[in-house]
Order: sequence, then structure tokens, then C-alpha cells
Amino acid sequence: MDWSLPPNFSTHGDVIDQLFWIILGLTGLAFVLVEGGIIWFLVRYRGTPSRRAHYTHGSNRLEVVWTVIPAVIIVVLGGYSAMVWDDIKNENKFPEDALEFTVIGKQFEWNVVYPGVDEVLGTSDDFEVRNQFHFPAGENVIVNLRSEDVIHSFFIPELRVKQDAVPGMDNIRIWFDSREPGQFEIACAELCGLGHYRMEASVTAHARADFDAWQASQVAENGGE
Amino acid sequence: MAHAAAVNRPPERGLDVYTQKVGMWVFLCSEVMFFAGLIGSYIVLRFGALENTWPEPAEVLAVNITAFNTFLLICSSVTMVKAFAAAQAHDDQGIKKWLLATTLIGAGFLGVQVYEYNELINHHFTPSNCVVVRNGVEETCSILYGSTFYTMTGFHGFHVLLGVICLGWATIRAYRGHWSGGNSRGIEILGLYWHFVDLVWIILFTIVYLI
Amino acid sequence: MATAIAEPTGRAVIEEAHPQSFLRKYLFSTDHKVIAAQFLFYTLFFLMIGGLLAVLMRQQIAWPTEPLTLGGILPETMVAKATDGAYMLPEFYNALVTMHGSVMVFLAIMPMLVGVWANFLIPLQLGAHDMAFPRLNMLSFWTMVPAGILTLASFFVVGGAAGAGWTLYAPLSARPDLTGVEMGQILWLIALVFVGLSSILGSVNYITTVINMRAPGMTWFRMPLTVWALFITAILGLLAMPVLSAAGIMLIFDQTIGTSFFIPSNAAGDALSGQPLLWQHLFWFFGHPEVYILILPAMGFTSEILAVGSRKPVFGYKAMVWALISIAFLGFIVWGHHMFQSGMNPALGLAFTVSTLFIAVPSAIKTFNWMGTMWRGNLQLHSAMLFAVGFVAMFAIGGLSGVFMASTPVDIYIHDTYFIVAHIHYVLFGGSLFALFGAIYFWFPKMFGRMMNETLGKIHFWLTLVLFNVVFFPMHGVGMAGMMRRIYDWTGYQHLEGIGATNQIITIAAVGLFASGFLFAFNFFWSIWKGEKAPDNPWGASTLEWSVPSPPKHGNWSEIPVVYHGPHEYSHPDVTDKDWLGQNERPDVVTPAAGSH
Amino acid sequence: MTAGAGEHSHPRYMLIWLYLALLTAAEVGVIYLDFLEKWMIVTSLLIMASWKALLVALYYMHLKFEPNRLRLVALAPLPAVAIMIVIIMMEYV
Ligand code: HEA
Ligand code: HEA
Ligand code: CUA
Ligand SMILES: [Cu+2]
Repeated sequence: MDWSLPPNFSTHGDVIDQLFWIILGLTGLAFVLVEGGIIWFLVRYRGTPSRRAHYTHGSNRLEVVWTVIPAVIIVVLGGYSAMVWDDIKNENKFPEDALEFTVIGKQFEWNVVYPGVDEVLGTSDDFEVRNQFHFPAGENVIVNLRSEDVIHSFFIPELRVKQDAVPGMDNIRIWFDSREPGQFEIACAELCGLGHYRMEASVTAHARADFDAWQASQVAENGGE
Repeated sequence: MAHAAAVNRPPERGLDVYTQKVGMWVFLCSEVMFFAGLIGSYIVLRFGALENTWPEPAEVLAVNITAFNTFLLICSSVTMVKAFAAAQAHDDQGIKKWLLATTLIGAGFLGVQVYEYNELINHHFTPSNCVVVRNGVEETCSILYGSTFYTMTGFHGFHVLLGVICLGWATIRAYRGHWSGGNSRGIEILGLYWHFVDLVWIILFTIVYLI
Repeated sequence: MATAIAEPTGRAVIEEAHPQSFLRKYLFSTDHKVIAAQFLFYTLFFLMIGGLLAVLMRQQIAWPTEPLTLGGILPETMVAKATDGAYMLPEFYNALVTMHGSVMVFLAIMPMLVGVWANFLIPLQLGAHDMAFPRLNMLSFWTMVPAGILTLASFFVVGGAAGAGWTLYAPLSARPDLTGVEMGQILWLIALVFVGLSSILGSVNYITTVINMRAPGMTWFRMPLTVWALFITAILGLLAMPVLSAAGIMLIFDQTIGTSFFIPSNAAGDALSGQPLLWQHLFWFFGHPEVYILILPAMGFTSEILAVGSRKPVFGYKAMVWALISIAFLGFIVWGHHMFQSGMNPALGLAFTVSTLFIAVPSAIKTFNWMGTMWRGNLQLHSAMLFAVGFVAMFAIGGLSGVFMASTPVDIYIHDTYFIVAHIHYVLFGGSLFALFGAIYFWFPKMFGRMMNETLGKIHFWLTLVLFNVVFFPMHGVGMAGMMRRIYDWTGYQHLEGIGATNQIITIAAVGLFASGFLFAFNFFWSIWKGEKAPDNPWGASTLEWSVPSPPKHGNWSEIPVVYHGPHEYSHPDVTDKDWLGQNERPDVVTPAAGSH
Repeated sequence: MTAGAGEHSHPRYMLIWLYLALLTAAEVGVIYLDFLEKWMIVTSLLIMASWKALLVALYYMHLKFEPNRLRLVALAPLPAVAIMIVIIMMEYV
């Protein structure tokens, strides 16, 4: 049985996982408090005809306590989440030096447009590969997400990325990296029709040299244009 | 609707307003949300559209005819409220006269709308097609213009139609003397609905035909 | 269905004066109690259908590469027949997910919470003869009927039932050429418009009744929490449902008359394009209030049953009311949390995170006040009470898992995984359905004049509690492992290698859970005919509905009661002959104004 | 019945009708005023439309004469409308 988060390879993943475990800790505490309390009350105050319940309409002080404590936790959690979110998603914070790709989803495949040797999209040495996404490990990657038909979602579990590709929207960009070389998958996380379950593509994070070699072999294969 | 369960009714409390009136207002709240959904979508789609794909209303629509139609609806609102005043004043002749007038003007509004739709469709402006003539040349425009136009005005028209049916029925009842003796509640409720439909049109006319 | 309603014993005098035909009495009745019973049978039927779809779906998930047991009886549109058995088709799986979610939400749980209990309880607990608009009330049931028929029919039309998820994301839901579903999608949308109509008619009625038809002395802060919850729910329904209807109608137009509200043209950014995100905004503007429609009444029942079962007033009545109101209000400004990864402007994500997290505050108040109600009580653990306690325990888990998703960065990973599925079911099943079972055990005697069997009830509770957790708790784990929602076959993914055994355990328990539903069904029907005769007030409860015969006669009261006390007065020290004080009882005992401490 | 409409003399319905008609005429007139900037036209149209809507609600629908509690019911959906439209619009600016 495999009940935990898959191994993480990305920089964002560290913070995301950390936040996950922090929330698990906090909610775990609340969980123990609530469930433990309920069980304790069930045992302790189990009804007998000889006893009468304690007559009370509540306690302002207690209610304030359990309003304020969650509120404080929430504010802290919200603030931290917001910061992390901004670091990940705010386009103004995207790195300058990132290598850019375009990934186009369509029923039921992922087409990856590579920037080619000049590392700039939209030039003549761009080339496209179906269902294979290769990129250099240890470098920042930006993906422009497009869709040709319906909404798909670009999900690489080990890199903790997920973003919908929406037809008609050409401004969706995501930024991530893989710190080490590895072999992953793009899974489609948004229901997109009967082939949704098999809309997967292989993802390879190469060491830089390997990536260059792979790119060269692709260019050679495609006739280099 | 009032008499059937009237025996069972407890004395009125709560808002100090009779129950049917509260009910109509509550219902109108949901109508507000319904039209807000349609109008909100229109606003969003229009702002989201690219430059120059969304024609000026006057390029496609016949603003003057509709202005006349707006005027009709305003007239029907005042006749409606006159009918209510007549009912309160025990003026049986007034009730008949004003209700009949409201029904007829309402039907007139629908007639003009049908004519308008017919003209537009003849000029190939449909829910799924948009054509503007600029300098004698036909150009296509965003089909969303037609989609939103017909949906909004169509649903408004549908509400007018329901209103006219109810008004017709109320008029027949008026000739049978149902509303005499200060029995004005039914007319007030119907009036609320009718004025609401008018109010929606005021907004639609402005944002669809003028802006 | 309707014939099953037990013949009430004491018919009202009014009734005898006007003998009614069978049709007027049971089918087209305007009596709120009869309508409530009609809704109850209707929704239990669809609960069973929803459960059946779930079980089918689970079988596919547990053994994705094997033929279905009994798959042979399904038509060719649903399964592919081979020599070794019948294999489920992926498009049928999509239809199952979609219709399971839709049927459960729109045809089972929502009408059961509101249609059944708002109808039954609002007039009885407020001291009114009937709803404000009895005939509108009847109409609100009868508009539900075509919705059900269309839904069932949609499974058998060409192309099968709707398959774009219960969230109907466009453009998948708007373009038959991309799903292969034609009629089914349209039928389901039409059904949805009927559901909307029914729920709007209902809401108008409930709101007006609560506003205007309270018995003398029934001030706002003497209303039972159930009524409060149903009232707030009706407001949510009134303001949210029409938006869904509007959006649904636009979607129907996209499919049928060639409009393109939600369909972008293929080239990105093309001038003619509609906006897929607009659908999501409209859907979730409705959808999030909708999930609170699905939980607030459950919270109301729970508050009430806990007070009765603990023999104590509700802890912090006023805080409970304000918590309901603030949950409802916040419910309108958080819908974007379903769209964090949808391509929505990330800056909106910031705002939606904060507003979403804030819902935890009123929810915390509710949770701890429920525990406060049990604290130092004299707990009577009958089936209704067990389910109410179970509600608190399970809702807390579901609510806490909501906090993970509300945190935007975490949601990047868990969005659209089984973690969400776990959340859904902890709040909807562990929450709403547990409370509904509680409500049925609790008010059954009032509705049908007979008691349900306690032993069977307790067995049903423990089976449900245990199996429910075995089914849905592991889904958190499966979700953490990265299993996506709505996938027909997960075996192709390397990161999902380790989840097979878990999925099989879940499925086996799910079958058990489904079966335990039949234990409940047996108890239910058996008790209607053969149950022990119910006294007027079997639980020693203080609200008005218990001061009339079980079942109440037509018109409920020969004379409208006068209310002197708050709703949940148990174990009052000045009352010595019993441990409760009816709301319309003895003005000589002084109770503190509700909410004062 | 409330202490309102019944006993009080009626608002002058015909006068309101005149207002409405004139405002409509003004609205249609404004769009022909080419020397105005687009935003001025739009703003003035929106103001006139709201004014008309308000007249209908206050006088023809008698909100002016109803108790506050009923006005509250009538106004209840407006915040929801505002929230919906404003937030969705934020996507596009
Ligand atoms: C009854 C239904 C119901 C209820 C009550 C809730 C309640 C909540 N939901 Fe849930 N939700 C759904 C039904 C419901 N939800 C459904 C059906 C979906 C999926 C839709 C789909 O995509 O198909 C969904 C999806 C969903 C998402 C989208 C996930 C995604 O798709 O990526 C999010 C994100 O924020 C979310 C959050 C919350 C939160 C914060 C609450 C809060 O209201 C919970 C508040 C409660 C508590 C927090 C517990 C009690 C409090 C304490 C014990 C105090 C201590 C706590 C702290 C200090 C934190 N829900
Ligand atoms: C209230 C709502 C509700 C309820 C009760 C359930 C109940 C169950 N759900 Fe539900 N589920 C949803 C709402 C609900 N679900 C929603 C909204 C979705 C999302 C859909 C989407 O993605 O579009 C979903 C999705 C969903 C998935 C995800 C599918 C996917 O993404 O691929 C799964 C998978 O296991 C699942 C399983 C189950 C199971 C095993 C049950 C079991 O608990 C079922 C057990 C059976 C019963 C509870 C019935 C018992 C009753 C009787 C036998 C009737 C008695 C009759 C009389 C008295 C007349 N559900
Ligand atoms: Cu593409 Cu799911
Ligand atoms: Cu939500």
C-alpha cells in the first residue's frame, strides 16, 4: 500500500509538501481534540435514569476561546499560503533565465513544442514531439499551456505541478523545475472525454548534457528544418 | 389563489405585510438572480471580446423601434398601477378599463418584439450568426452578440408572455366582478410582477440597445 | 410510491367534512406532511440508484482490467462483450461518475434535506396550519418528478447518459462531438432546470412561511435551530439556484441552437470565442452555496437531536444561529476555491484562499458547541442520537480535509485527486447523509405514527459508521499517492502502482455499505406497517411538533399554539415532573431569554 | 395591510409615467451626441437607467411606502449580484 505523497523532485514541491505536513499537524490536533472529546463524552456522560443533565445555555468565555484560536490559526495559515502561492504563480516573479516550452493538450495526447537549440520559442528551429516531454534537470522551466479542444490538466505528481489547459486561453503559463534527473509522467487531471484515463505522456528530466544530446538526435531525425 | 386555504390561515404576523405579497417579493429575488446570471454573462463576454468584434448596437438593431417598445412597456406599467388604484378605490369600471389596457399594451409589446426578431433573422442576425453592414459591405461579428441578445431579450419576452396570460385572466375575472369591493390583493401581486418585468426591460434596453 | 403512506389515525374534523378522493389525498395533496412523505420516498429511491451507480463504478476501479460481475445483463452501449465476460466501456464509466454525483446531489440529498424536512418541519415547528402556499408546494414536488424521469431515461438514449462530470465543465459538456454524448447531456440539463424550478418554488414557500406564519410568541430567537437552518438554506437556494438555471439554459442553447457562450473556437484567442471559465464561475457561484445547502439543514437536525439526546439546551444557541448565517454569507464569496488550477487569475486565488479558510471559524463554533451540548449531559444513545454524534465526528474530518484544499499551494497537488473525493464524501455522506439518517429515525414516529426498530437502527448505525470509514478514509491516502478523479483505469500510471490493494478493500467495503442501506430500507418499510405505535412525544422533546398527535392531523392544530419558551429547554431545574419543558407549556416557569448565559 | 398605500393618497402615477417617458427619450437622445466621449455617454446612460429603475421600484412597486422589513427582503439579492458580477469581471481587467 502506498498512502503517502510520491517522492518530490522540485523546488516548489518542498514548500508545498512542508505546508501539507503543517496542515496535517494542525488538523491532526483538531482531529484528536474533536474525536477524543466525543468519545470521552460518550463514555463519561452516558445516560442513567438517576442523573439529570447539567442545565446550561452555554458559556461566552468558552465560545470566545474556540472562535479566537481557530481564527488565529487561519490567519497565519492563510498568510503563509498566500505568500507561497504568490511565489509560485505570480508571473512577475517568474525567473528570467528559464527555458520555455509550449505544451498543447488535445484529446487524448500531449504535444510538446521545443524551443530548439536557440532556446527561443517561435523560431524556425522549434520542433514538436508527441507525448514526450524532455527538459534539463536543475534548470527553471516555463511551460505555456494550450488546449485544442476541451479542458485538460497538466499534472506531474513528482514535480507537484498541476495546471488546467483551457481552450481559447493563450495566457496560461507555469513555472517549475526538477532538481535531479528523473523519469516521470504527465497525467491528465481534468475529465476530458472517454480517453481521459489514458491521456499520459512520458516526462524525462535529463542532465544538461543528455538533454542536449537528445535534442540533437531529435533535430537530426526530423531533418533539422 | 387566496381563498382556498384562507380558512386555515392564522392571523397575519411577521412582517405585517400579507403573505402573498411577501411571497411575490421573495420570488422576485430569485428572478433578480436569474437575470443577473444572464446579464452578468453578457457583460463578461462583451468585455472579454476582442476589439471591433462586438458591433455597436445601432449597427445591427433597430433602436428606434425598440425605443417605441420601451415606451409601450412604460405605458403598460402606469395602466397596471392605475388598475390597482381603481381596485383600492372600489372603482369597478376603472379596474376593467385599466386591466384591459395593460393586457393589450403588453400584447402589443410582444407583437413588436416578434416583428423585430423576424426582421433581424431576415437580415441573418441569429443566435448563431452575426452580420453587420459597414460601408455597404457585410462583415461578420462575434456570434456571442447574437447569442446574448436573443437569450436576454428572449427570456424577458417569455416573462412578458407569462404576464400577459395572467393579465388576460385577471381581466376576465374583472368582467366577472371578482376584484370588486376593494379586493385589490391579487391585482397588487400581479402588478409587482409586471413592474418587475418592466424594470428588467429598462436595464436591458439600456445595456443591450444603447451602450 | 405514495400508496405506502400509513393511514393516519386521527383525521381532522375539517377533513371529515370534505371527504377527499384517493388522488387528492395522496397524489395531489396540498398537505405539507403528505408532500414531505412523497419527497421522502422519491429521494430514498434515488439514494438507492445513486448507490447502485457507485457500486458499479467501484467495481471498475478495483479491478480495472477484469470483466464485470453480472456485466452480461447490461446493454451493449455500456459494456463491451467478450468471450470471458463483459468489460465496462470508458464512456459508460464517465456516465456513471457524472450521474452518481448528480443523482446524489440533486435528486437524493438536496431534496431529502429540504423537500422532505423543510416541508414536514417548518409548519409543525413554527405552529402553522400549513405552508404559506400549499399549492405551490405541491407543484414543487411535481416538478421534481419529470427531473427524475428524464434522468433515468437518459441512461437509455443513444449515446448514453451525460458524461462530463457533475460539474459539467464546458466545452466538454457543450460539444457532443467531443464526448459522444448527445441526448443524454441535454436531458440531464433539462432535468437540472426542473430541479432548479422545484427548489425555487420550495424556497419561496419556506422563506415566506418562516417570515410570516410563526405562531404567537415564536420570536426569531425562539425558533428551533432546524427551522433556522432550513430558513437560511432556503435563502441560499433562492439566490443560487436561478444562476445555475440561467447557466444551464445557456449550455442547452450551446448544444442545440448553435450559440457559443462557453465554446471557444479552436484557434486560441479567436474573436468569436466564448469563455469556458465563465461556465465555471457561474457553476461554482451556484455550486459552493449548493454544498452549504447540503450541509446547513444537516447541522440544524444535529443541533436539535443532540439537545434532545443529551437532555440539555443547545450550547450557545445564538452563536449557533450567527454561525449559520455567517457560513451562508461566506458561502457566496468563496466559489473560486474550486478554480485555483483552472487558469483563473492567480490574484483572485489569493482572495479566495483567505475567504475560504475563514469558514473554518463559524464551523469551529458549531463543532465545539455541539460538543458543549453533549458535555455534562445525560446521553440517551438511541439510533437518532448515534447518527447525530456520528455526524459531528465525520463532518469534522471532512471539514478539516477542506482546509488542505483551501490552502492554494497544497491544492496544486491534491486538486482533482481522490483526496477531493474523500473530502466530498466525508462532508456529504458522513455529514449530510448521517444527519439525514438521524432525522429519519428521529421524526419517523411523527411522520408515520409508528416507531422504527431500535435494534436494527443501532446495527445499521454501526455498520454504516465502520464501513463508511473503511471506504472513504483510505481515499485520502490514494489521493496523496496521486490518483486522479474520474479515471476509468489507473493501471497505466507508474506512480499509481501501489494502490491496487487499497482500491480493492474500498470496493469490498462499499458493497457492504450499499447492502447496509437495504437493512435500513427493511427497517423503514417494516416499521411503516408493523412498527410499534408511536406515542405523541416518544423522545421527550420540547418543540411544538411533539405536542400534537403522531401523525398530526390535517391542518396540524385545531387552535394555533402560543409559545412561551425557547426551543430546547431540557433539564430545567424548576421543572420537576419531567426533564423537558414544551415550548407552549406553563408560562409560570421562567426560562432565560434564548442565548443568554 | 400596512399603514402605507391604503390610507395615504396615491403617489402621482401619471407624473412618474411622464418622468419615465422623458428619461427614455433622453437616453435615446444621448447616444446621438457625437461630441461626447464614449465613457460619458455610458455613464449618463447607466445613471438614467438606474434612475428609471428606482422610480419603478419605489413608486409603482410601492417600496417607498412599505415597512423597512419588506424593503430588506427586496434588497437581499443585490449584494449577491454585485459580488458575482464584480468578481467575475476581475478576471478580465
Ligand atoms: C456538504 C458539502 C461540503 C461542505 C460542508 C464543504 C466544506 C468545505 N469545503 Fe468542500 N467540497 C464539497 C462539498 C463540501 N465542502 C464538494 C462536493 C467538493 C467537490 C466538488 C467537485 O469538484 O466535484 C468540494 C471541494 C472543495 C474544494 C475544491 C477542491 C478542488 O477541487 O481542488 C475546496 C477548496 O478549498 C473545499 C474547501 C472546503 C472548506 C474549507 C470547507 C469548510 O466549510 C469546512 C469547515 C469545517 C471545518 C474546518 C471543521 C470543523 C472545525 C474545527 C474542528 C475547528 C478547528 C479547525 C481549524 C483550526 C482549521 N471544498
Ligand atoms: C451525497 C452525495 C454522495 C453519496 C451519498 C455518495 C456515496 C458514494 N460514493 Fe460518491 N460522489 C459524490 C456524491 C456522493 N457519493 C459526488 C458529488 C461525486 C463527484 C462526481 C463527479 O466527479 O462528477 C462522487 C464521486 C465518487 C467517486 C469518484 C469517482 C471518480 O472520480 O472516478 C467514487 C469512487 O469511489 C464514489 C463512491 C461512492 C460510494 C462507494 C458511495 C457509497 O457510500 C454508496 C453507498 C450506498 C448508499 C448510501 C445507498 C444506500 C441506500 C439504499 C440502499 C436505499 C434505501 C432505500 C429505501 C429506503 C427506499 N463517489
Ligand atoms: Cu485530458 Cu483528461
Ligand atoms: Cu466549495
